[in-house]
Amino acid sequence: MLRAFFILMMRDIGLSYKQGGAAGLVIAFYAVAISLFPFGVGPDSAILARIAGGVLWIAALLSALLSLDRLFQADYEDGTLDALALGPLPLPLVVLAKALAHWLAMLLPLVILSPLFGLMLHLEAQALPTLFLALLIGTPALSLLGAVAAGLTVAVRRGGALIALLVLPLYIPTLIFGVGAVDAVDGLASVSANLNFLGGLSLMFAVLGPLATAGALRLAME
Amino acid sequence: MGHEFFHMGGYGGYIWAAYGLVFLVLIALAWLSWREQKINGLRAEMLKAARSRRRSDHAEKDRLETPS
Amino acid sequence: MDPGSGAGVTKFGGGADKSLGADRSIAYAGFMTMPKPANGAAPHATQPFPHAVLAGHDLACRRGDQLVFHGLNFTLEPGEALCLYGPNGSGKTSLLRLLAGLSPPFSGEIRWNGEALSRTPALLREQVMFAGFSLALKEALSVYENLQFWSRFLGDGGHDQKALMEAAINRLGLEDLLAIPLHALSSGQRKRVSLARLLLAPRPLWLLDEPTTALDRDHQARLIDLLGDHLAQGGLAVLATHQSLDLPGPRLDLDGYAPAFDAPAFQSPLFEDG
Amino acid sequence: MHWFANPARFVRLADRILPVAMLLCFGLFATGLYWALILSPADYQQGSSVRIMYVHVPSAYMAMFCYLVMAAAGFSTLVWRHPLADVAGKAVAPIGLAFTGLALATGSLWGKPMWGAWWVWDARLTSVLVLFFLYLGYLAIWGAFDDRSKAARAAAILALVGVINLPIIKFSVDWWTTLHQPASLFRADGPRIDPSMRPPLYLMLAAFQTYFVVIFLWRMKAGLAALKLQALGAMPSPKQNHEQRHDQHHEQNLATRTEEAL
Repeated sequence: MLRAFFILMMRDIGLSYKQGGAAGLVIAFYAVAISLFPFGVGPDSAILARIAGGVLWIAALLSALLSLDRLFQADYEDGTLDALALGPLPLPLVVLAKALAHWLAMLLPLVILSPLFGLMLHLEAQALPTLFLALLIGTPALSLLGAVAAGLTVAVRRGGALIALLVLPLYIPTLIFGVGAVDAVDGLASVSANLNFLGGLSLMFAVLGPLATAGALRLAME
Repeated sequence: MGHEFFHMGGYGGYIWAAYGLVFLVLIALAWLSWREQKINGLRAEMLKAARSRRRSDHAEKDRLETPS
Repeated sequence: MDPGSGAGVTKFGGGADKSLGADRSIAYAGFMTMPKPANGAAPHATQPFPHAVLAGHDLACRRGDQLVFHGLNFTLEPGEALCLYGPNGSGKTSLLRLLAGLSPPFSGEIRWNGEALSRTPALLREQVMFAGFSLALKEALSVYENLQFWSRFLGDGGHDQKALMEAAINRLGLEDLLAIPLHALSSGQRKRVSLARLLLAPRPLWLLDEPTTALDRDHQARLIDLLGDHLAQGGLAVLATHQSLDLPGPRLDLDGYAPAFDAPAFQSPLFEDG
Repeated sequence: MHWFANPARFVRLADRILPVAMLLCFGLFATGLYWALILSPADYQQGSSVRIMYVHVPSAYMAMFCYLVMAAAGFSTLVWRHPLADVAGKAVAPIGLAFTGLALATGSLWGKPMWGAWWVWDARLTSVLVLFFLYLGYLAIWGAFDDRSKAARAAAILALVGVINLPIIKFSVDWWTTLHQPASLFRADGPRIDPSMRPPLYLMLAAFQTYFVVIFLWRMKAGLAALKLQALGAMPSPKQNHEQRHDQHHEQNLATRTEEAL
């Protein structure tokens, strides 16, 4: 069982770096989206430093959103989803494997690059480790919750736009605690409280997300 | 009393805007819902009546065709 | 490429030696040399499947608001293949999906060894191999990578997993296509790769949706041969097809089960006017 | 729940409840409005603009109430696969959306005179804003599927995921507002409600509640009739001969003509 989980996850990671996959595009989008803000807000480093946490998190949210609609759609269209549902792995675990593959392939690179972009936005140096840690703990929730919306819209024509409407309101707690952790570095609030909430959210969605997504996929395969 | 009622201590504009909007929306929603259930109800009755009438026609037709 | 030493189309394969060109070791672009199987016969040919009966009682299927068929009954014994015939849209694919447990029947019951599928949805999960119209293969991957994924995903990691895959490649004559990415293959070749998936893990019930389409005469013969072997081992198969396949087992024309105007199955309790 | 199960029985029950509920609704609105607009004193601090509270608080309350009803309908759709629950989910969503919109509008109309801003990022108002997006998502899912029973179950899944997240969103928004507004203008539990203001507020709440019952029952009847219509209308089958198909067609335009007549 665990073997099948790991094999499916590795296949998905491999696929997202193949020419059809979008991993490279998502990372490029993250970079471009972040560098747009200075043009909009102005190059003044004081302003940029203040909003850096928010910019980095919102860019991560949008990057996750970008890659969600192909999460199940590709497998649904070429019949792989039916075969996976009849495989040794129960459907919620198939969903968990694919969501983790999405996180590893698409979001982990962003987390690793984020300190670099933090510097670009004049984020003060001692906030960078917290930024990295917050993104590391918080972004799995983006994949796991995003999988629910992807599952719901898999059988829907042009479901991509619908995913944003379904999932962004649900991303708000992750965004608040994520940016809260980065902003809390200046001592006003406690960093660890925010990080605990972030971790709690990711763990909760790791359990609830796949159950809801499995239900949605079963619906689509009916 | 009338003048004060509408003036509402200077906030009349906001108060009446709020109450007006609320009741406008509530009444619109009520009318739409009432109309929808009326129409659907009528159409369902119509369809059911027509269907049972036609089924009885079939029964009638079958009875006539069978050689007595 | 010689079609192998199998003598023409044998209906009842019996576990006889089916070494289709097994003696040739496969050099595959220097990437990997597949070992020659020791006894030449496909390894899974030896262990017969446990006895299992598939039955459908008064099955009805709904697509959108339309009833596709209703009042359908059948029983399938081990070693038999149920061939489904009927015009397009008569519900052949829908019935296959019902049997695979992918979608629930509108009414009626599917029993596997007497046990109802609706009560334990996962009952058939490791018993079924479903080859639907879409082939469950990834265009970006090569034939070998596709088969390797399914072999390792479906298999239990045992030592015979490698041999099963090698036998599958032999039976469908894919030796020379292994390195080619799927998008470069013809639909016939892709169909053969999808059919090779059936052999990657021993599963008693095969559900095949028009398996013979896009196959040339030679490979259709191989498919019949393959099915014969599977049935000979006590396996079961349900095929949706337009060709009359010479396989043991019942035939079912779905056109006879389309609902009349006031199909009883449709009068769900929802509308009795209490 | 089972006795309730048969739609025809539900419609008969609804027809018995409706007149009583409508009467009650008018009565409550009449007394509530009279009390709220005339009898109750202006707040010494906010002046008369506090009267907007008598419509703002009930709207916000009903917005949340409708979402909980939607989640309950979703739960029974998924667990008991009940057609009545599908119709209920679809019936209550527009009502909830309307109440959420009203809560936001009245909140803004209340904020402007008191704090000079049309929109205040206060904890409760922000939560209602997020609730508004959740409703939009729910209705968008209903619109996205053409098969009715799939749409109902997909929407049910979304409603359940939403209702689980609601307290988390509420908590995170409160956390976020207290963080950025140490002295919250709009205290978390709302402006101090003077005892003399309670009766009209409760009356207005009751009025909104009975209004909900009336509209919900109407929309349920409409939904059930639509379901029956679809089932009766969708009876043609390949076996049907030409003559039956002609009748079918005749009935269809008979029905549409009645719709114009209304």
